[in-house]
Amino acid sequence: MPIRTEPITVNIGPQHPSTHGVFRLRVTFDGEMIVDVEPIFGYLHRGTEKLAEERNYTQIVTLTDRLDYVASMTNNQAYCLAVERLMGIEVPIRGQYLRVMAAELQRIASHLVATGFLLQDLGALGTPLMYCFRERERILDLFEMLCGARITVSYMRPGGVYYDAPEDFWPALDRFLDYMPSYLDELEQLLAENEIILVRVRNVGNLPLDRLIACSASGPILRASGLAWDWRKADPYDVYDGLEFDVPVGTNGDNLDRFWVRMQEMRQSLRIVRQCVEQMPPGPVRAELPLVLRPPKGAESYGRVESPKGELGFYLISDGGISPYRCKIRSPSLLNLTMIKDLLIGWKLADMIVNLGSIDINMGEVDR
Amino acid sequence: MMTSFLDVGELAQHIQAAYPDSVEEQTASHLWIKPPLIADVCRFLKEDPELKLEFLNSISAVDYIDHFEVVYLMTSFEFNHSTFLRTRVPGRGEPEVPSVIEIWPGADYQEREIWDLMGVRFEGHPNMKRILLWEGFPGHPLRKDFQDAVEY
Amino acid sequence: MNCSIGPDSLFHDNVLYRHIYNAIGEFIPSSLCWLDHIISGFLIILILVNGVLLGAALYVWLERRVLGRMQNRLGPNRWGPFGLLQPIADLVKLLTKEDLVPQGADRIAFLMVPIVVVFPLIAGLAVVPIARNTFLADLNIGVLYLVAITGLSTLGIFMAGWSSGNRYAMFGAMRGVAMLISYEIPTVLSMVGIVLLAGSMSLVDVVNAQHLPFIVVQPLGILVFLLGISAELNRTPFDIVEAESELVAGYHTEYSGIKFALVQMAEFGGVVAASAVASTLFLGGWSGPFLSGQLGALWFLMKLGFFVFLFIWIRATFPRLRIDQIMAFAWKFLFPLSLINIFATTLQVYWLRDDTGALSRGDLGLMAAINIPLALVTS
Amino acid sequence: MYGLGLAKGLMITLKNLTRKPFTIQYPEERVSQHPRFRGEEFGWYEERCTGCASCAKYCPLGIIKIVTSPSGTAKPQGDKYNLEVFDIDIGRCMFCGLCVEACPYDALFMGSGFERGRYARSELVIGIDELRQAEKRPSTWFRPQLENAGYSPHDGPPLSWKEVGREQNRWHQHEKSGARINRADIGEGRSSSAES
Repeated sequence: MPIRTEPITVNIGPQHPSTHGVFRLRVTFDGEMIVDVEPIFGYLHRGTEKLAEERNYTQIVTLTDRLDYVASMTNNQAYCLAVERLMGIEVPIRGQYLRVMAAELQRIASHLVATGFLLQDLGALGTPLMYCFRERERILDLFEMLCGARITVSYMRPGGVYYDAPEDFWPALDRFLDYMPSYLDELEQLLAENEIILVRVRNVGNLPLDRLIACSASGPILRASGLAWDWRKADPYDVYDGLEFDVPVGTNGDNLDRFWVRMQEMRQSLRIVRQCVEQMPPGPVRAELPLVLRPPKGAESYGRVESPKGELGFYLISDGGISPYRCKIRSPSLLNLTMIKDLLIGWKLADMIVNLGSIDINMGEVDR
Repeated sequence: MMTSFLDVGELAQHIQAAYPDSVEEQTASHLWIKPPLIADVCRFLKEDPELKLEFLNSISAVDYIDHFEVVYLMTSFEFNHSTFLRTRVPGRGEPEVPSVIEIWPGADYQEREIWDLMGVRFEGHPNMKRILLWEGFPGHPLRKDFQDAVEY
Repeated sequence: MNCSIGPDSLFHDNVLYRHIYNAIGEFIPSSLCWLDHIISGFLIILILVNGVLLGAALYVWLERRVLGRMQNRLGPNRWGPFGLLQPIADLVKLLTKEDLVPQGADRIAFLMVPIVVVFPLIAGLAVVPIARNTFLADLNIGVLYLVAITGLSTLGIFMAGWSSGNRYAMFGAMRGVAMLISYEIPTVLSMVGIVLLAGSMSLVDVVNAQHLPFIVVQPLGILVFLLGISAELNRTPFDIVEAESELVAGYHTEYSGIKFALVQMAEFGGVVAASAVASTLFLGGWSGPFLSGQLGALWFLMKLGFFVFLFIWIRATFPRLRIDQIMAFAWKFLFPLSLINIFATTLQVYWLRDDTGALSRGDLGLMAAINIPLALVTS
Repeated sequence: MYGLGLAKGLMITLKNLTRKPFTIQYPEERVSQHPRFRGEEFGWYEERCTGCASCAKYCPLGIIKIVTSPSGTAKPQGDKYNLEVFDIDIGRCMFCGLCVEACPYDALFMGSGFERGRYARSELVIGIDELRQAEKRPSTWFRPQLENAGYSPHDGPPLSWKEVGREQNRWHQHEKSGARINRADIGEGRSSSAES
């Protein structure tokens, strides 16, 4: 005789150790099994799009810092690309290289956070997280050298970057580049062969590719499911055209693949940074532009980058004034969350946390 | 290899062939589809073997005071091309556009967000409620005539 | 009424008790020797309770320091030398906190939980010998007593989860009951091998029987015991009962103030207790070269420290398993392993024991030679 | 053999146990602060400031409040305006540094401090007197001349207004020689911004 059971609804979040920000999930459980999920967000909604309509084009750079606050550089880059396309600005080559270099360092930092938190969600009590944060700290130190801030960098400007890197930045970067691969090896050693981690992530949270494409998912989760689609390759911006790097692709689209893709992308990013350092020509870093930009009336542009989370796009429409008429932000985290029901329903509570961690959302970007 | 944008003239002809009288207006760079047909045209673009625009990058809405414009950006992975598709919805009330959620489930949150912030309804969306703001929030903040509350 | 602790007295072997009894006896007339017994008993309990508390406090400090260093942090280092007074500061903080009882809670059960979880821990430690003839109580059913009394903590966990009126706590409690009962079985079975070897359930006899540490004679036993006991203590990789990233704090989500302190103490004290039991059962407790007699307590502490470090080390490194994997691990891996262990040990003891039932060092060595390859093959 | 991966993990943590901790014990030790660090207590050089309020206009949050009044002194000397209020509400400041970028006269610099915990938000407003009296340890953010001089805000001495100028500008030479800034030297167009 089957036992009569009742589903139980649990509110996970907005304050919960592993919802990655103020994210709330109303989950219905049947025992440990998830039968229904309803995501609720908006707790961090700051109205960035509305604020952007009241700021001038340079001031908006400071707003973009706060979207995905673990990857401010790529946010800056996406926005600056959109403004440059809006006005037809040509960025000096050195400026482009500096932007790519900073963005790739930021990608490493962001992936370190993603990996660390994935393992934290697995229950590893902070040890891998601490190691990841230790390395991220070195990157943030580099950013502080570069632009005086660690998280909310505001480094890039429409037309380039705000200023060239200081002289002592280059030796510090070299030291970092020499050191980082050995650390990645260590991290892989700690994690990639650990049987407990493998049984927890292998074949858990599989996402089929066709569903991902239909759901507008992008970034590492798309690549983990087997599609080698990277906007840096498909639609090269800045100097990515002249740089060599591979796009790591997974096969199963499970948590292990997503984790593996991020690990490989960190190595590729290191490769890109190294190439940037070697190829960087001298010259100006910022196009000669007035302080207050006025794009032509009716112009519109879509600037996008491959941010650590996926395709980050800014859709700008100008009305000829000093601030955009409309600034739409296509945030990868929000669109990747569309998958949430496929990702969570049918798995256990413990897997739910890991699956959620593996798509690496950032609430600053989801709610904007 | 850059992502190329489809030529608007050719695209318009292509669409006209399948859905005559669906194009409202076209300029050198812009293409407007009549609002009631937008979902059908989107489905056509997604399934057409020559275009295969299977990936919906984003949906955004713009408030032009006398009308709203809903802008779709879609990409084909196979041919690496994308296109913008626009539709104009007149009126200041709660204008309606057919939802594309059946075609791209990824439109779900974006359509809800547009309803929340811009006040454009999407017909056929199963869960058309506010997403970022709370139920009962007065007005739609991204509209140009939205008045800020005096004090928060 | 004979009050002196003579050779045939129940307490004769217990040096600790005898010393206390004799010291108090100086001030009490011999006609009131029953009073002497009562006071000595109370003092023994006082030593036990405070020893456990102190051990738990020290353990908390050690765990935080070692975890910190393993994560390239420092851990608490501000209050006192090397931060040694940190647990006291924590305790003061928790004592001064508001003592909350949630509205939906079952008040009586909720308030009883800290007592229920702390009691088995303290009572269980009573039978562990600290040095030669130094123990708080020598029960001839020591091992059985330990198993019985520590099984009680499951009740505490379930009471906490049920009475909190919190769904996270409920989840933790349900997981806890399922897991702890499953792991009780291999843990107990792994102790059976020890009992077979020692021929006695008394922990004092177990130590005396270890001419060779039982860890080499019972490699499977220690494996099963350590895994089982870390599951029962809710340590990683089996800490699904608390599962910080999933269930906030599991069964003690709603506990605050001094109640939280007691629940935590039971948990951390549990590790000390488990290490004490493990070092007694498998590493020979106080016995060891160089140090003899009462100084054997140093050996005991060192072995205890080894196990404590092992627990912390594992906690720092491993993530957590999922509930179904944990259950499968218990039933499909640990349970058969413990049965193999008992079977092999039984046969060996049957063939090797002498007329008195005792086993010599040579016999144990032979058994080790058989059992270590067996463990490598089966595990 | 099952468990080798686990053993590897254990070895990594053991290796890290012997490493030096990464933590920095803040009040006793400090992280080496980079010269471009954007911090609080802005370096404001009154001698340079014309009260043009470019910084206030450029601030994305509008937290700089400037009130000026006609000074009544002779125009040729350039003292057209008296600054009465120069408030920076750093309780809302996000240290983006755009105000510094906007200042046409190099009168405003980012500071290098970061220890301004207060009990009330009102205490976080830096007023004109505080800006005047503050020890000026300007950050080199957007001020290449400081960087070229190898100046470090953290351990360098406080700088006076004569030492922080732009080398390439002609009027800076005047400044150095002790003369008051002659507006005519600065170039056309600049003085118009002072009037707005």
